Amino acid sequence: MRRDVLLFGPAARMVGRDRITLEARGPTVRDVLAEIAARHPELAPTMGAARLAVNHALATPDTTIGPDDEVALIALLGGG
Amino acid sequence: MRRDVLLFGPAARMVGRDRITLEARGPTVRDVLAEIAARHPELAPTMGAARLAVNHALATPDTTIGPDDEVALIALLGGG
Amino acid sequence: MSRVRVQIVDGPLPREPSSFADARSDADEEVGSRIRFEGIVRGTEGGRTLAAIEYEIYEPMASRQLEAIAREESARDGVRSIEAVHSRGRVAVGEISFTCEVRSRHRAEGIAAISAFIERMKLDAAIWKNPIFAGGR
Amino acid sequence: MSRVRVQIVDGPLPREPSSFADARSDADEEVGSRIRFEGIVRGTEGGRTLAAIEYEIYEPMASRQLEAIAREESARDGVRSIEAVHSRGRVAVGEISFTCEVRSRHRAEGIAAISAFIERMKLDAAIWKNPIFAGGR
Repeated sequence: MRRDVLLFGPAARMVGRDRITLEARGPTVRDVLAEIAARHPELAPTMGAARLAVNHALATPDTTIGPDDEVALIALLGGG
Repeated sequence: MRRDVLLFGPAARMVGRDRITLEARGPTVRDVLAEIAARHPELAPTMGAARLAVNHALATPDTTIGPDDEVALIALLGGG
Repeated sequence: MSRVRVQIVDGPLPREPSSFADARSDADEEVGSRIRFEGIVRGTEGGRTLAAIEYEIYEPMASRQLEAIAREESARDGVRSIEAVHSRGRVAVGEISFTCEVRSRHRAEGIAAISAFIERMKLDAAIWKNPIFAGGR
Repeated sequence: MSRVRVQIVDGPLPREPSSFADARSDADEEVGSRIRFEGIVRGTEGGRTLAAIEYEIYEPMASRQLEAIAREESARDGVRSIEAVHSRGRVAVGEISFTCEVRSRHRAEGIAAISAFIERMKLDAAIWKNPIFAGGR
């Protein structure tokens, strides 16, 4: 299934876009994170601590993502 | 030698005066603290942590107090 | 009993005491300690001269996270209120991008709550810094 | 480079930001953190209802001590300024009796300095509290 993943801050600058589209091997957060790392080696240094937000909440690796869910990469935060 | 010792806050309330006069056995801070404890049993619970200021500076037990030095009991502090 | 308020505001923040308490007297007689933290944009980042930071905020996720953290930290014994405000968009060097104010019975729980709030925000909240260097990015 | 200011003031303190920095922008570009602590007179002491606290201060000893502590704590790496003000005389319940403000590069050293300043003041400074209970002492 093709999905959009929103990017912010340094990750968006590294990729040069604020949204990427990709086809993951499975429906879980873990699958999507693996696909992001595979497709975007420029993000590799940040993927170790990266998480996904699904519908505006941090999701665990086993969370299954539905077809209409909003997905965002949560990495390289900098509040404060 | 007779000396005045200034009292403040709870210690002054316990004794009922803001100045006591006493004759210590020797000239050191230790001697004066011992004499305060002996003469004013109402201060006994506070004397364990009590110190003396000599001329507005905290003094060690071995400090010798001169005849014109200003002496104050520093106990039961409550700043802040 | 503790109160919580979280706000995202466009641009730099004013330097003002909390709106929970008026200027001279705290209406809550249990409050013995007020602690306010202000985060300010520094003039350099990694050795380069900054003009500003542009804060990018993913809403409503960020507000929900800050509210949840504030609610959890305000459950500490003695904490009476937590108020946090974060800038969105451009904040110039020297200006305030974040404030957090904690009112509590004693100082110790206030310091613990404000420290934990800030650490958790930096770790989890969907807020990003985009540095704008002097003379263009 | 760090600046220090200590003041003893009659009666309750106003709730105002430090005079080291103007309202909106910090002139020192190294400052990323401002922390302000306000100590407020609580409404009860040992279970009894308070009307006020009368602070007794032994001068110039107390000012000298606060200045020495501020100078020592401001020597911490990253600390840019420490400003402390303490009330003398009567401060009613809900009013501010003490403020301390620390400006620093990062939050961590600011929190360490403000905590250490307050702890050392409480341990050593020649300042005493005389509680004034509601309906006379």
